[in-house]
Amino acid sequence: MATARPPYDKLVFELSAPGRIAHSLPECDVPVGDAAALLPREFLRAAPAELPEVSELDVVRHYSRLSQMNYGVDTHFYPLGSCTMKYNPKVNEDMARLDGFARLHPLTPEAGAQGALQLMWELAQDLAEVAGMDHVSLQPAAGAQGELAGVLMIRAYHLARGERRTKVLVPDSAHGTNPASTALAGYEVVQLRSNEAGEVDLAGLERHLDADVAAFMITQPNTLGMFESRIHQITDLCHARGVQVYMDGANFNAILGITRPGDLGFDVCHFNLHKTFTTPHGGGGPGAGPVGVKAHLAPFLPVPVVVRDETSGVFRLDWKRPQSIGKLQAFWGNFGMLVRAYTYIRTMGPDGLRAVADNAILNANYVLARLQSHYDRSATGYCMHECVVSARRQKRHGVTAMDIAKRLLDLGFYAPSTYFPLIVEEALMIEPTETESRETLDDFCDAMLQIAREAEEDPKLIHDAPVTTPVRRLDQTLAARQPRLRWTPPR
Amino acid sequence: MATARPPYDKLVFELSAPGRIAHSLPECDVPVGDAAALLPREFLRAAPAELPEVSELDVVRHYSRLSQMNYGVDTHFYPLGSCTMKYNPKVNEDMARLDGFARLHPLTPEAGAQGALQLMWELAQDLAEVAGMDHVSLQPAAGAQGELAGVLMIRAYHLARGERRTKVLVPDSAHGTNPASTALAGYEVVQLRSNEAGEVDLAGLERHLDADVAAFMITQPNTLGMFESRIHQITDLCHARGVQVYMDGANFNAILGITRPGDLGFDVCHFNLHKTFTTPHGGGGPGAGPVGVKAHLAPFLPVPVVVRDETSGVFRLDWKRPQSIGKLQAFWGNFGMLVRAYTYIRTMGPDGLRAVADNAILNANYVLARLQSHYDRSATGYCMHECVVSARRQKRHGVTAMDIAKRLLDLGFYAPSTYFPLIVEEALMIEPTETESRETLDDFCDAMLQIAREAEEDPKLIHDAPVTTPVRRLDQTLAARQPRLRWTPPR
Amino acid sequence: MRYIPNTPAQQREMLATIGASSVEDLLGRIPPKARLSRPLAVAPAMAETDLVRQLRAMAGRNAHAEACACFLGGGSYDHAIPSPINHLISRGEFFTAYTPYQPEASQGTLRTIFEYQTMMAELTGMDVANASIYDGGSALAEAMLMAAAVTGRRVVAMSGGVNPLYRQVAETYAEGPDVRIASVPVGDGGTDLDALRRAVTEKTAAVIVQYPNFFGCLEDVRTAGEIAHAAGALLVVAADPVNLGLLTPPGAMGADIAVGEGQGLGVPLGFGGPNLGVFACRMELVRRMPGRLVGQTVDIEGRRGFVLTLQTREQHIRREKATSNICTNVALCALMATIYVAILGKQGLRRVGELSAAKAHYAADALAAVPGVRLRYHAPFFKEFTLELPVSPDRVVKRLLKDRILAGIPLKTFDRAHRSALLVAVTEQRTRGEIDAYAAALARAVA
Amino acid sequence: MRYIPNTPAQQREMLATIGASSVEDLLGRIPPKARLSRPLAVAPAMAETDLVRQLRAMAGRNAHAEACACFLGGGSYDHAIPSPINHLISRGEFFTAYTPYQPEASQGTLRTIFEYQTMMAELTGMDVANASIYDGGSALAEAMLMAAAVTGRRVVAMSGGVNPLYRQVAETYAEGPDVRIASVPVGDGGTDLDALRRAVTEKTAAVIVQYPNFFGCLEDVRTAGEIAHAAGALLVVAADPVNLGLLTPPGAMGADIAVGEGQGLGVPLGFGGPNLGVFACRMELVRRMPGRLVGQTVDIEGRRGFVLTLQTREQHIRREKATSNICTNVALCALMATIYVAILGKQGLRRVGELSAAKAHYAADALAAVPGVRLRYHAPFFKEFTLELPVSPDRVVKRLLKDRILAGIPLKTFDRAHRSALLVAVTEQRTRGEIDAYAAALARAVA
Ligand SMILES: Cc1ncc(COP(=O)(O)O)c(C=O)c1O
Ligand SMILES: Cc1ncc(COP(=O)(O)O)c(C=O)c1O
Repeated sequence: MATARPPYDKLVFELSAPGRIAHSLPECDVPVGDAAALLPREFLRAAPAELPEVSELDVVRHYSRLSQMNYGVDTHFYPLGSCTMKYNPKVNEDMARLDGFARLHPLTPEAGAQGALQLMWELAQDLAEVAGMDHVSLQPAAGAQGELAGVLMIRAYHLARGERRTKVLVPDSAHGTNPASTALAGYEVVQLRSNEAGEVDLAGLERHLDADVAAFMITQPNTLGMFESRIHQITDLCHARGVQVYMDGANFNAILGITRPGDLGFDVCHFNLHKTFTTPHGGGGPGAGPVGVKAHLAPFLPVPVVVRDETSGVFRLDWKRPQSIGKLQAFWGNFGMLVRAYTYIRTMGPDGLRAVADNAILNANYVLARLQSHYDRSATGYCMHECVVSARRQKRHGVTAMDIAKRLLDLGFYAPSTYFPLIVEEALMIEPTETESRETLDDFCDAMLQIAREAEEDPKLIHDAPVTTPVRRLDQTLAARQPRLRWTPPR
Repeated sequence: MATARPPYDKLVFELSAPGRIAHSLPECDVPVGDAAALLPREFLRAAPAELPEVSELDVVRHYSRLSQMNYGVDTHFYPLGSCTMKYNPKVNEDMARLDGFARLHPLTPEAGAQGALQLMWELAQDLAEVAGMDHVSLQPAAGAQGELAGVLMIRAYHLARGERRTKVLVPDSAHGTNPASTALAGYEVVQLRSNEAGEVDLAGLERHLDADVAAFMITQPNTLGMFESRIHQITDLCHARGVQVYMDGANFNAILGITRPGDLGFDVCHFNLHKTFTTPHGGGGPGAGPVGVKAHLAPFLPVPVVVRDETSGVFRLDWKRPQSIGKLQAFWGNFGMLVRAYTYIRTMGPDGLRAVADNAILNANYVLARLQSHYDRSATGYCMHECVVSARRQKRHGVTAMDIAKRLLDLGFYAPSTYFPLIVEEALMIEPTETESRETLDDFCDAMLQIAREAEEDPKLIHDAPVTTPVRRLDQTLAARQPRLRWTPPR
Repeated sequence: MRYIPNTPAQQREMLATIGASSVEDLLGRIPPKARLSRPLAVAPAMAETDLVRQLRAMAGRNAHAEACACFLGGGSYDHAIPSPINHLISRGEFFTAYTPYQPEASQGTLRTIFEYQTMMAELTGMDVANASIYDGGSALAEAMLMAAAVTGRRVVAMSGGVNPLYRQVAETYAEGPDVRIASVPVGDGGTDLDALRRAVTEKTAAVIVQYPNFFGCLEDVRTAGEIAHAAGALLVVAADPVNLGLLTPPGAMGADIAVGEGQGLGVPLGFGGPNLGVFACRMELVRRMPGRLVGQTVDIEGRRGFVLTLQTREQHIRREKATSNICTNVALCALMATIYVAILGKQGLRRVGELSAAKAHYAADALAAVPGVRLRYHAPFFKEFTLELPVSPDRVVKRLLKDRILAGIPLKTFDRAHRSALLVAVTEQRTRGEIDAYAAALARAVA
Repeated sequence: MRYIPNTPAQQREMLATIGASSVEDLLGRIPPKARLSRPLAVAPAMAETDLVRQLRAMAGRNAHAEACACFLGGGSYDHAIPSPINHLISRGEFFTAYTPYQPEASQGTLRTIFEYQTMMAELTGMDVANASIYDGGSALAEAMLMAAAVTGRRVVAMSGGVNPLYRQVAETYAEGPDVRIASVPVGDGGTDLDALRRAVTEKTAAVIVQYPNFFGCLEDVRTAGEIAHAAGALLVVAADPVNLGLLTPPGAMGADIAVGEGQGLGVPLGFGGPNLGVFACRMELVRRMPGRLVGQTVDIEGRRGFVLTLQTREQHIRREKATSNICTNVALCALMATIYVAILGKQGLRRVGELSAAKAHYAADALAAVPGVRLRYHAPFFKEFTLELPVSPDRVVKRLLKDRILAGIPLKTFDRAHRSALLVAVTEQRTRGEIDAYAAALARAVA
C-alpha cells in the first residue's frame, strides 16, 4: 500500500563547487579603497570561512527536497499534545510580510512607527481582556521567557514589600520550563506531588505553603488536559499566605472565552501566541510569550511599555519605569508574531474565539471517547482541549508509547507527545485542536485502534516502524556518545 | 534503498461536508434587497452547483499533499527536450506579484498604466534585438499562438501584394503545433522529408518551392538539436521564390547572443518566454509567445501595438493599424509572464544571455558525450542545446524509450521527451539547460548508463518501473475507451 | 552568474570529456557570416537590489486596484482573491512542472486539472470541460471554429452583446478557416431576437451570445438557443463562471458549448494576462473539443490514477488535422481557479454573486441619481451596467483618476455609437463608502 | 468559521459518541462562578478583505526601509535579503512543523539546523554552535550565566562598548543567579583596557566585549582575552555574524563563547523581532551550553540521519537543573540564516562586508565633512560609526524623516553623556545617491 520514493541525502556543503555563486551584489559605487585599505590588517580574516559555493538552483532544489522530509500541519495531522498544532492561516503570513511591518527598523523614531505601536497596544489590550488581567507585556520571546518575566515580577513584588521569599512550588506534572524558569529567577523549586487524579493535592499544597514561598506555578487546564476544578480554593489558599499564583498559559486554547485566569484568581499568566493564536512553529520557533499581570504587579513590567497618550492618541514607548524588571530581549518583542496573532484575533472576534475553545474541547473528548476502549485513560471525567492516555496495556506486549508514535508516522500522522507529563506511565498526550475535521480525527483514531490490535497480534510490525520515512529509527546513543555537531569535509 | 511514503488518494470533493466553509466574505453593506428581489427568477439557479464544502485547512493540506505527487524543476532534474526546463528565478515571482503589476486592470486609462506600458515597450525592443527583427508583438499567449500570428501576417502580406498562395512547407521533424497552426491559418500543409542527417533536404525543398508556397516554417536549431548549417541557402532559396521563412523559436536558448534569426534571413520568428526566458511552466502553462517580424510585415502586426511618443516620452496603445491581422486574445498579452521575462533579461544582461547559450550547448554536448557509448545518436557532430538519442539498441532487449523514461522516475529524475521528433526511432530528447550543474548531469548520465546495463541484464526491473511514484503505470486505453472526465459522487 | 552553476574549471573538464578545446569548437556548424560579432545591445546586467528598486518604481507608477477603487470590468474583474491561493500555487512542485506527460510523476497536476474540469462542468452546467484555453477571447474563437467543424457550416451569428474584444479575436481566428461572422444588433440591452431570427439560416453553424452580455445585461439565452437549434445550429454561450454560482448555467438554457473568461476565479488582474479560458461542451461533442483533457483510470495495481486522454484530438498526435493548435495552455491559472472554487465552495460562490449584484444595483441607483446621468438600458443587469453621461466619459475617467477612482470603461473606443457610454462594474470588494465617493465625484465631474 | 471545520451536524454526532448532549456538558468541572458570563470584549470578527485593508493602512503609517533610506543599526541592520529565502522558508513542511521531536519525520528541519550549526561555527571560528537562542541580547545574557556556571564565579566585567540594550537584558538575567556586572568604560571608541585590567579579578567569571562594538568601533579583542584568561575568566565576544565573512572571527582572538545577533543574515528587520540569537563555544564547554543541539548519527539501516542530542542539558529532561530554561527558540530565523549563508556563500558574505565597510567609510567622510559635524571617535570602525552633532540629534532625525531618510540613532536615550551623538549604520544596500542626499539634508538640518 505504501509507495517508495528515491532518497535524498545531501548537505548543502556537499553541493559546493569552488567559485560557484548564488548571490547577486551591487558593484561598489563609492570611491574608497577596498576593505584592506580601510581596516587594520589584524581585523581581516586570514582565511575565508568555509562556506558553501552553490548556485541559486542548487539552493532552491536542496531546501525544497529537505522540506519534503518533514511532516508539518500543512501536510499532516499533528496531534502533538501541549503544542496546539493548529492551522496557521495564510493571511497572517501576508500581513506579517507587508513592507510597513517586515521592513520596519525597531529604532525608527516613534513618529514613524505609529502603525506598529498601535498594533502592539491593541494586541496587549485584547490579550489582557482574554486573560482577565490588567496589563500585558508583549516582550517575551516565548513561553519560557514569559515564565521568567512573570516569576521575576513576582520576585520584584515581594522585594518591594520587603519580603525575601526563597521558594516556588511547582507540581510534578509541570512542563520542564516551569522549574527551569523558576530556578533561573533565583528560586528554590519545590516539587508538589499531584494527587491520584493528577490534580493539585490541596492538603499537600497547604503543607508546603510556608512563609518562604513566593509563588505557586500551575498549568490550567493541567498537563493531563484536565481543568483544576478546585482552582479557587487553590488561589485563595495561596493568597491567604501572601503567595502569588502563576498560570502557565500553554493550554489557553481550552478556555478562550469560557473562563479567564484573572477571574480564577491568578496574579500572572503567560500566553504562547504560537499555540493559541496561530503563529507558526517554524520547526521549533520563533514564538511569542506575552505575559499578563494584575495591577499590583504592573510597576514591575518589562521596559519599554507601549502607551497611548489619551489626548493626542499618539503611541510611544514608555521607558521611565523605575521598578521594572528590565528587558528580556534587545527590542520590543517578536513583532512579526504579534502581527499574526493580531490578524487572527481580528479574524475570529469574540464568538470565533469562544468557538475555538468549544471545538478544541469537543475534538479532544471525541478522540478520548473513541480510544478509551483500547488505551488506558490518565484521568476520569471529561478532558479539556487534549487528552493523555497511557500505553500501559500495549507495554505488556512490549509495545511502548514511543513504538506507537513511530508506527503512526507510517500510517500518515505525526505523533502525539510521548512521556509527558512525567506522572503518567507510557504517556501519549493527544491534542487534536479545533482546526481538524471529524473525518481526520476518525482516520487517526482508526489508526490508533489498528495499532492497539497490531500490538497484540503483530508487535514486530510496530517495532520495525517507521519504514515509510526518509530514514528509519535513529541511534540516539551514538549521537550523544560521539557528538558530531557540525559537518566536516571528508578527508 | 528507496523508502516508501503513505499514499494519499483524495479529490477535494471527497473532503466535503455539508455546511463547512473555507471562505470569508464581507457582510452586505448596501441597503438593497437580495438577489432574488433584484433579478428575474429565470436567471437564478434552480439548484446550487455541486461544489466542495471544505475548511481552509482542508484546502491547504489537500493541495500541499497533491503538490508532493509532482516532480518539478524546483525538486528534480527535468531534462524534457524542447521544453527548456531551466530554473525559474524566485525574484521574477516577487516582481510579477507587485501590486502595481498584479493588481492592474487591463483597461486602466493609459495615463495610469505608464509603468506597465513602458515595461512592455522595453521588452519588445529587447526581444527584437535578441532576434535581429524589426518589430515584436507581445500579444500571443504561447508559442502556438505566436505561430498562428506569424503565419497570418505572412498570409496578409501576400494578400496585400495580390498573391493568393495556398501552401506552407513544414519539415517532418517539426513540432505538432507547426502544421496545426499553419492549417488553422488556412494553409495546406506540405510535409518536407528531412535528409538522413535530419536536416532540411535542399533539393527536396527546391522541388517543392512552387508559386503556391506562401512560407517555409522550420525550427532552428532543429528538433534534433542540430543547427541547420545551410540556413542561408535555405532562406535565399525561399526569398528568391517570394516565399517567407518562419523560424520556430522554441530552441532559442541555443543561440542567444550567438546568432539571430533576422541575420539568418528569417522573416518571422516566435519566442517561448516560458522556455528561453525563465517564466514558469506551471504544470502546462501559462506561457507567452511573442512574435518578431521584419519591417515588411510590420503593417500586419496584431493590435494594439505599444508605442512611445518620442517627444513626450508617453507610452500608449496604438489601435489604428488598418492592415493588422487583429487580436489574438482579449487583452495585451500574458503580462505577468512579460514581467518575469523582463526581470530575467535585466538580470542577465548581454554577457549573461550569451553565457546561457554557451552553457546550454556545453551541457548538452557533455551529456551526449557521456551517453553515446550506450545509446545511438540521431545525428553526427556537435549538438546545440539538446541532444536526441535513440533507444534502438535497448529496444532489442524489449526496452523502449518509454520504459527508460519510467525507470528514470524511480532513479530520481524526470524523463526526457520521448518519441519526438517523429523521424527518430525510439527517440529520447534530452535538454539539460544551462542551469544544471555538472554534478547533476553526471548523476543523470550514470543513471542512463545503469539503465542501459539493466536493459541487458534485468529488463524486468525496467518494465516494472516506476515503483517509487504515488501510482505505477497507468491504463491509458481504459482512460480513452471509457472517458471519465469529471468526478461524480458515489451513488 | 547565479543561474549558471558550472565554474570555468568544470567547463574545462567537460570540454575535455567532449573532446573539444572550447565552446567555440562546438559552434562549428554555424556559418561565420551568421555569427553575431558584437554583444547584444540590451541593458547591462543589474544586481538584484538595483533591479528590484527599478521595478518597484515602474510598478509604483501604475494606478492599480490596491491604490484605487476599481469599477473596471469589461472582461476582467476585481473579485477578492483568498490568501491561500498564492501560497499553494507557488509550491515549486506545481509551479515548475511541465505538462503532465509522465503521469506517474505528475499526479498532483493531473488531479487538480480533473478537479478543475469537474468544477467548470458544474458551474457551466455542461457535461465536460477541458483543461483550459488561453483566455475568454480565444475560447470563444475556438468554440466558433468547433461549431463550424461540427456542423460543417461556415457562418456564425454573433450577438452585438458579445465583448467586442472577444469578437476581434474571433475575427482573427475566422480568417484562415474562412468563417463569416454575421452581426446581430443589441436592442434595449439585450440581443435583438427578431434580428437574430432573420440572421439565422441553414448555413448558420452557431449562434453566439454572451450572458450577462458586454453591457452587463442578462440575455434571453433560451430563446436564442431555440432559434439556433431550429436551424440546426449550435448555441455557444460566453459566461463569466464567477457569476454562475448564482445564475442559471448555460447548460440549463440550451448551450451546446459554453466558454468564458475565468479570471474572476482567483486569477490576478495582471494587466489582462495571463487569464483563464474556460471551455465546456456536451459529451457528444467531446472528440471535437480543443485543448487537453484529463481522465480517470487505474494503475497496474488497480489504484485510481489520472492521465491526459483523448489526445488524438491534439496537435502533437494529429498535427494539421488537430482540433486546435493549442499546446501550452494556462494550467496554473486553472489551478488558481480550482483552489478558488474549493475555498468559496457551494455557498461562497453564490454569495459572491449575491454581493456583487446587490452592490452593483446600489451603485447603479447612486450613479444614475446624479443629475444628467442615466442608465443606458432597461434590461435587467447583474454586476455590471452601462451609464449614459452628459459629458465625455474620457474626461470623467481622467478626472476621477485623480480621486483614485477607476470610474469605468468609456465605450467609444469600441464603437463610436457609444460615444457617451461608460461601462461600470461592481464586485463584492467594493464598499458602500467607495460607491458613495464615486457618486459624489461623478456629480462634481458632470456638474 | 473557515478555521473550524466541524459542522453543527458533525458536532452533534461527535457529542453522541462522547455521550454528552452539548459542549456545555463537557465543561462541568469548571466552577460556575469562574465562568465568563459575557462574550469577550474584543473587536467583532472582520471579513478577510476588510481586515487586510485595515492592516495595510496600519502598515502604511510606518516609515519602513522600503520607503526610506535606512541608516539605522544598533543591533538590527538593513542588509539585502535574497529572494529565494522567503519562498523556501514558507514551504509548509518547514513552516508548520514543531521542534523535531520525531526525527524520522523531521529530517528536513534537523538537516537545516545541522547546516546552520556548521555555518555559525565557521563564521565565529568556534568549535560548536547551538540551534539558536531568542536574540543577540538573550544570547549574551545566557553566555554570561554559562560563564558563571563554568567558572563558579559571580562577577562579569562588561565593556561599555556592549550594546546597552543587550546589557539591560543581561542585567535582567543576572538578577536571579545574583551575578554582578562590573562596567568597563570605553575610551576613544574602544574598551579602556587599563580599566579592564583593574576590573578583572580572581572573582571574574567572564570578560564581555562586543566586536565591532556598539559605537561601530573595532575592539582589541585579543588583549581583552589575555586579560580574561590571565585571571581564569572566560572571554565572551558578541559579534554580528554578517561581518564575520570578512572580519577575523572571535574564535581566532581567544573567545571561549561567541554570541551575536544574526538578524542581518536574511532575517527581516520586523520592528526588532523575531531575531536570531547566535551562540557558539569551545567544545570543552558544550555540556554547559544552553539551547538545542543537532547531531549526526545513523539509522538502523546505517543511513546517515540527524537527531536532537545532548538533551540532558535541557529543561524537558533536567528541569530546574537545566543549563537554560529555553524551549521554543527561533528555528525558522536560523533557517533564513542558513539559506542566506548558502546563497551568499564563501565569496558573497565577504563581499557584503567589503561593500558595507566601503560605503560606511564613504558616508563617514561625507557626513563628517558637514560643517559642525565630526566623527566622535578615532578608533577604526566597520559598517557603523558615531557622529557628534552641533544640534540635537533628535531634531535632526525628525527633520530628515521628512526627507524619507532614517538618519541614525540618537544615543542620548541610552546615556545622557552621549547627548549629541548619533549612531549611523551603512549596509551594502545604501547607494552613493542616498548617502550624498543624506549629507546634503544633514547640512541643511545643522545649518
Ligand atoms: C505546558 C507548557 N509550558 C511551557 C512551555 C514552554 O513554552 P515555549 O516553548 O514557548 O517556551 C510549553 C511548550 O511546549 C508547554 O507545553
Ligand atoms: C519546437 C516547439 N515548437 C512549438 C512549441 C509550442 O509552444 P507552446 O507550447 O508555447 O505553444 C513547442 C512547445 O513544446 C516546441 O517544443
